Amino acid sequence: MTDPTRLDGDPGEGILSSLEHMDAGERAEHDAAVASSVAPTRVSTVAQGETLLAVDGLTVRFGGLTALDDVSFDVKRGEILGLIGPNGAGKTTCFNIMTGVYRPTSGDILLEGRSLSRMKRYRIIQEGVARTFQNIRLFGAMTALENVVVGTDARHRTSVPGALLRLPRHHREEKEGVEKAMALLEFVGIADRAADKATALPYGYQRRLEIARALATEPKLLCLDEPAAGFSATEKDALSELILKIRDDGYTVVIVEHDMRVVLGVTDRLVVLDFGRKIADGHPDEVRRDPAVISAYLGGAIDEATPAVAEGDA
Amino acid sequence: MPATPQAPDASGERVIASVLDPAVLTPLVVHAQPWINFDVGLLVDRFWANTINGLAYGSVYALIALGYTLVYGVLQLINFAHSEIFVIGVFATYLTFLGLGFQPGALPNLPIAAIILDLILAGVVAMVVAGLAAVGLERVAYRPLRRRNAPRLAFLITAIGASFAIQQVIRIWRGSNPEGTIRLLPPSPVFTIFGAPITNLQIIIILASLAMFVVADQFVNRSRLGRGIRAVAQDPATATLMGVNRERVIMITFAVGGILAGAAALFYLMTIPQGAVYNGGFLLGIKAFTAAVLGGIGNLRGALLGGLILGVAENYGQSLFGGDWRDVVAFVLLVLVLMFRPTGILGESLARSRA
Amino acid sequence: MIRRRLAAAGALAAAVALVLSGCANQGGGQQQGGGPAAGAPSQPSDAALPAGNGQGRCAPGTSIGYAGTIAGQNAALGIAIVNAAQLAVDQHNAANPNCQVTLVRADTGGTPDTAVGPTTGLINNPAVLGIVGLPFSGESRAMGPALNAAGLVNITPSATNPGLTQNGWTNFFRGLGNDAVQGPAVAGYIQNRLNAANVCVIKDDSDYGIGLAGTVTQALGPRASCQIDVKTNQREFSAIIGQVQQANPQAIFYAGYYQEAAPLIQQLRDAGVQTTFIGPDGVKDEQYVVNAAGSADGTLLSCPCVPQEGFTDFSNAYRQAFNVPPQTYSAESYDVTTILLKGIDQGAADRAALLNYVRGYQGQGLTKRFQWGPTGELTSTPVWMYKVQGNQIVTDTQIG
Amino acid sequence: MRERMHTVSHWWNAQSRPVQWAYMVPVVIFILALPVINPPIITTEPYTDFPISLFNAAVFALIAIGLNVVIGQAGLLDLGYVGFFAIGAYTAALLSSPDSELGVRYPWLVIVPIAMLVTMLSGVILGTPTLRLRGDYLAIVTLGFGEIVRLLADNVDPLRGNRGFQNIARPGGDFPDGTPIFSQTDALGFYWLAVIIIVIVLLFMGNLERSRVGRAWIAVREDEDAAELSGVPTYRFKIWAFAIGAAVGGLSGTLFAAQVGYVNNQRFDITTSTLYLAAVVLGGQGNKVGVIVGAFLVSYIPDRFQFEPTYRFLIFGVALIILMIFRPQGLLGMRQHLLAYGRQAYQKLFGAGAAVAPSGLSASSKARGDLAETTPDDHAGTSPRGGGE
Repeated sequence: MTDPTRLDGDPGEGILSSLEHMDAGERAEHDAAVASSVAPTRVSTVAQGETLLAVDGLTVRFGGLTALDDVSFDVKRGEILGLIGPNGAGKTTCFNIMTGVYRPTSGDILLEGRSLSRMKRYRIIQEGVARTFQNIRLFGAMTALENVVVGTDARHRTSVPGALLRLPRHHREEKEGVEKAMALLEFVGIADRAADKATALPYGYQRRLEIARALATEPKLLCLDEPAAGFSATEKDALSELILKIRDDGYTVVIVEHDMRVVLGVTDRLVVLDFGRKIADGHPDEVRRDPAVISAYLGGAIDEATPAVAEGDA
Repeated sequence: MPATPQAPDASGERVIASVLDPAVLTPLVVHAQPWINFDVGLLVDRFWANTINGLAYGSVYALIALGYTLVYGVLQLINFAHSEIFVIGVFATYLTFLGLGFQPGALPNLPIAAIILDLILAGVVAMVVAGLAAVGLERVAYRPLRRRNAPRLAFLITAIGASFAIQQVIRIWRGSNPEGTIRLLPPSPVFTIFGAPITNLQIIIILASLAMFVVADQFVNRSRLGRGIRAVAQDPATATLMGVNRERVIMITFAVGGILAGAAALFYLMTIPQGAVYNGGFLLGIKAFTAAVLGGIGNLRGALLGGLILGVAENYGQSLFGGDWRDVVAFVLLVLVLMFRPTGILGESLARSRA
Repeated sequence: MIRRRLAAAGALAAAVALVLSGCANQGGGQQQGGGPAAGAPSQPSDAALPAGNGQGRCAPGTSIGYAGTIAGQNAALGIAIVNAAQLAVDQHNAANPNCQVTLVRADTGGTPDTAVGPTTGLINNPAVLGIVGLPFSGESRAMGPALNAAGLVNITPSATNPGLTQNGWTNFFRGLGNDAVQGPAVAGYIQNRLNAANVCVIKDDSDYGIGLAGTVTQALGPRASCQIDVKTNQREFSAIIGQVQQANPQAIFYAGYYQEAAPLIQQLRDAGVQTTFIGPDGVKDEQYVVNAAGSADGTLLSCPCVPQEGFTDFSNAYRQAFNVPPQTYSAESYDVTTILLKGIDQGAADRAALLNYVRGYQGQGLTKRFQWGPTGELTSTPVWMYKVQGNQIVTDTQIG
Repeated sequence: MRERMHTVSHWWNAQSRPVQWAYMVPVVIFILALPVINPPIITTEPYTDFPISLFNAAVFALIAIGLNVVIGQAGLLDLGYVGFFAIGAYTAALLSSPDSELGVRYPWLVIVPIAMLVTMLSGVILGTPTLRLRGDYLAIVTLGFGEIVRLLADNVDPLRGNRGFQNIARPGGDFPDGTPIFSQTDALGFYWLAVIIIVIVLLFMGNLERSRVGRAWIAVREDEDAAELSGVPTYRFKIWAFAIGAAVGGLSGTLFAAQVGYVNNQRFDITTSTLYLAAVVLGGQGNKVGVIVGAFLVSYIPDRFQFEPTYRFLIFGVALIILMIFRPQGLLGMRQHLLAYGRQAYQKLFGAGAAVAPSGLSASSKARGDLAETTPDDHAGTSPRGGGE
């Protein structure tokens, strides 16, 4: 079967309608084709299961407040790592450092051995760390498809003169980008609203669209910031399924999430932060039983009311 | 170049010092040698006189800048027509002078108490008229847009339209020549600081402006209405939920801005009695807006500081480079300050000004 | 409730102010008018007036145009000109039942780019036989080639840049002396009569100010020891005053207009600078005296124009028609409009004829004797010095 | 009214691009013929020359197209755009006027690329330090830049201040009857040239819009942080927006200078800058056709009321307020196509018959998984701005 998302040829009745008439086998074949066309193509210097991202002695201070205090952990290629902790523990700060929103006071972050902490933000994304946002931040005036194509542009090289004069590279990349974006929309399950403005999408679609946009940059590491926030139980299950599907497609995922069902359902390993310090790191089942973690979460219930200084997004 | 003498206003002066730093200016000056003066001697000689004059003139900038900053704080709107509110204030002052029987060209021969009373009366009329005009402007040009949830730039365009309209109405009504000069109080030196004479006018204007500023600052920070203003500035949605009447707050904000512009109008006309002309607000408005941004727009104290710094810096710049570089100095100063402090010198918002 | 009361009080105050101001304004106006100062030459008895002999005949619809600013920036100067032109046309039409001339107004906005459309409108209007304008040198430069190509006679009542007559235009005439005439005369006066060895030349950024300051500075040579620049619309001069105080000159020449000169002289005098202050025709205006509010006394004013205080008929008629006294260049505009009207009255029925008429014109006007050389400059331009005395502009002496 | 406009835009979007272009041809021909037809009521004559008025409107439109890149697409509030226009005009003056100290007389066609390059460079020079500023701070800095450019023209001797430059080069060529095509008083040639330039610039702008460049600009406008964290080099693309906007401003400056034949320091003030802004916002920022309509109105209204000079700017000011109150989103709403292969992609997804207008209305009634029912047809061409910011 040909790749379903190629633009060439007669559109006919369209992909979405033709899906209707497929039997289960054809459907599985179609889905596999979609999955393979969104799988990462970048060569990684790191083998499966080896350290992809190393967080090394990370310390962040805002004025007198220490948001992260000498935090170190690794992310292995191909795993789903959960980053958890009570409110104000420094999870989002950690994400913000990983994606260059803040700069660390000391310590470093290394992706495949290369330091990210001095890199410009967009360079970090191009290097391979993509993220979604706790409070959804889509480009409201763009369609869903266009939003995802913006993600693919991170890997494109068309220059401004090239776009102005429509040089061959522009055509090639435009085509590739759109094809990839269509596949991604199908992959995350929102292709039916591809032509809608992002702001017009239902909430769940917007979350999935953010994931599709992040995946479009072909990340070596995908960071999901509370992707299940505001979801119903069914939606959470569907999301867990999607996260696993993403990992199975060859991506490495770090997830910050409060919902323990999602966390325990998908992660291979957990890192627990409390008051900016790492208090546990290991398999979810071990971590659950860790007394330090239990006491942190009990305390966390009390701390719920304290302002989460470091949790803000930008 | 001799060291810039130490000035009391530390934070402000530091900025000026960096602007006047020869290392910053040398390339510019060397390059521009044929067209630009560089008279350090004059700058030093006139330092104190320039400072005093600059503070007095800067007070007028500051009072107008407060209007920009208040409206900006509450609505995130550059009220481009604010300069026209100021002009309305100038004409209100002038017409009150005429109404009180003063004649253009002649110097009044009245006891000082009567003159001060007349000035206060004119100031009150100007403040009331400008305040009402500001509220009227808000009703006509902004409120309909707010009702329609217009994008921010739409407000800018109605502001420009209103600015044109007000200017033209004044021109058609009063003609395009400046009004004949009415001067109630000629300046006379009262004492000197480091050889720089300080006139009665300058003392009145600086003190009265500071008083106006303190009143406005206290109003915004201490009164119940002021709390409403700050609440709306911080978070309009929550403020509305908490029972703050947003429309009323906006109206009051415009009124306060207009009243301050009215006071500025009186002080301006006292300093520059030839200033009553239909397009006289344009440059002042731009400068005042610049001052507001310089200090940190949305911040009352920033507006005051920005106005004073701009007034002083313009005078230094004029002495240093020549009169035709005055406005260039103002804008270059702005660019330089924003380069190093991207949200102005004080850089807070109205909402957090007392945090 | 409070709001309503406040609004009412405000409206009342505004209304009172309005009524009072209306009265006061009229009062002020009459007072300013005054009579001619003693010793001023009276209106030339042989001055050409727009009414003519009442025997003018012309085709219905015959028009002359005014091209210049009416509503844009610097509109004041344009309005002083267009009003005087309108007055001349109205007087002409009242006296000549068989020749009703229309004044077509084209608002150029005073800037070169906005001048193109309206002026071209005049050029393309075949009824327009001649043009009064354009007031500013910039727009005159921009439109000169087109007006010349159209053969449309064009008399400017106010553009004084010497370069305008050096473009080879055959249709361009200047209704007043240019800067090159006035500058040396003023310099001579400063040198010989005032014996000032040390002169500050202050100029604004207008074409007029720059040109005039240039000729004066050149003629003064090393005596022009300090040069100071101000901006159009500037009203605050404290830093300028500092420069003057440091230079400590024996005379100050200001090249610019009265709008800036009035606050400048006031602030100079306030600061205790009592140096002799000399201004050009752009400053020689009743408004200068009024706006300087007492500080103008003793100011010397040069002008390439015959003393004007005696033109009471013109001044009164102007004041009656427009409620303000005539201003800078009003009289020049009145004179040049009169010349165009005379040409039409005497049978010039197309552009070429009117152009020819103006080219050969010789005659006395209110402001001076009009006769043009081949380039369009007046053949003789007397320069007079005036001075402000007791809040009146009085004639001092002829200086060139 | 609104409904009808949406039907029209829906129909329009359903047409293929070549068909759209085919429809555009007669429109462009009509626009070109306008000064020749000289329609009554619309004409500004006899008070001001109609072709010149149209030429000025066309220059205004070109400026608005350039400014739209900066404001409408990249969302950067530029209040000093007139500075670029001035730099373009002065470059033309310096390179071709006999008054210039450079002493060269280049033909207009040589001047145009040089002027565009110079303005582009000045856009980069202005943008490099300032584009790190956000929102209104950028606005005031650009306003300052515009003023600085004007004041330099005032103060720097070789730029001749108010005296200005005469006899600036025009393009050559004669009509069959021997009169020059490009002259000051017969603006027909210049008007046609301006319209053709607008069409070409629009084509290029369309190319940019449907590329990563256009998407980067819109992304910056919508959410700058999110854009950067999605891999958009925001700063670089903002500078590009400034540079490209500036180049178009410079191009219009040369066109203006050539037609008037004279440049001095008047007309490059803040008021002019705000009028440019008014053109963009009035027409509908982010909509290329919209800004052209806006520019036409802003330039045309004062000309049309030339017969009443005393009141024309009052009328203009009141008209601005009224138009803005009744169409706060601009006369035509924001509208953009950001994908070079968007049409094909949407058709591939939804079938050959699908219209491909990006839509804004949420089809909330539709079940989320209901693939078969959901084609963009159902809700295409609705509210242009989506659900808000």
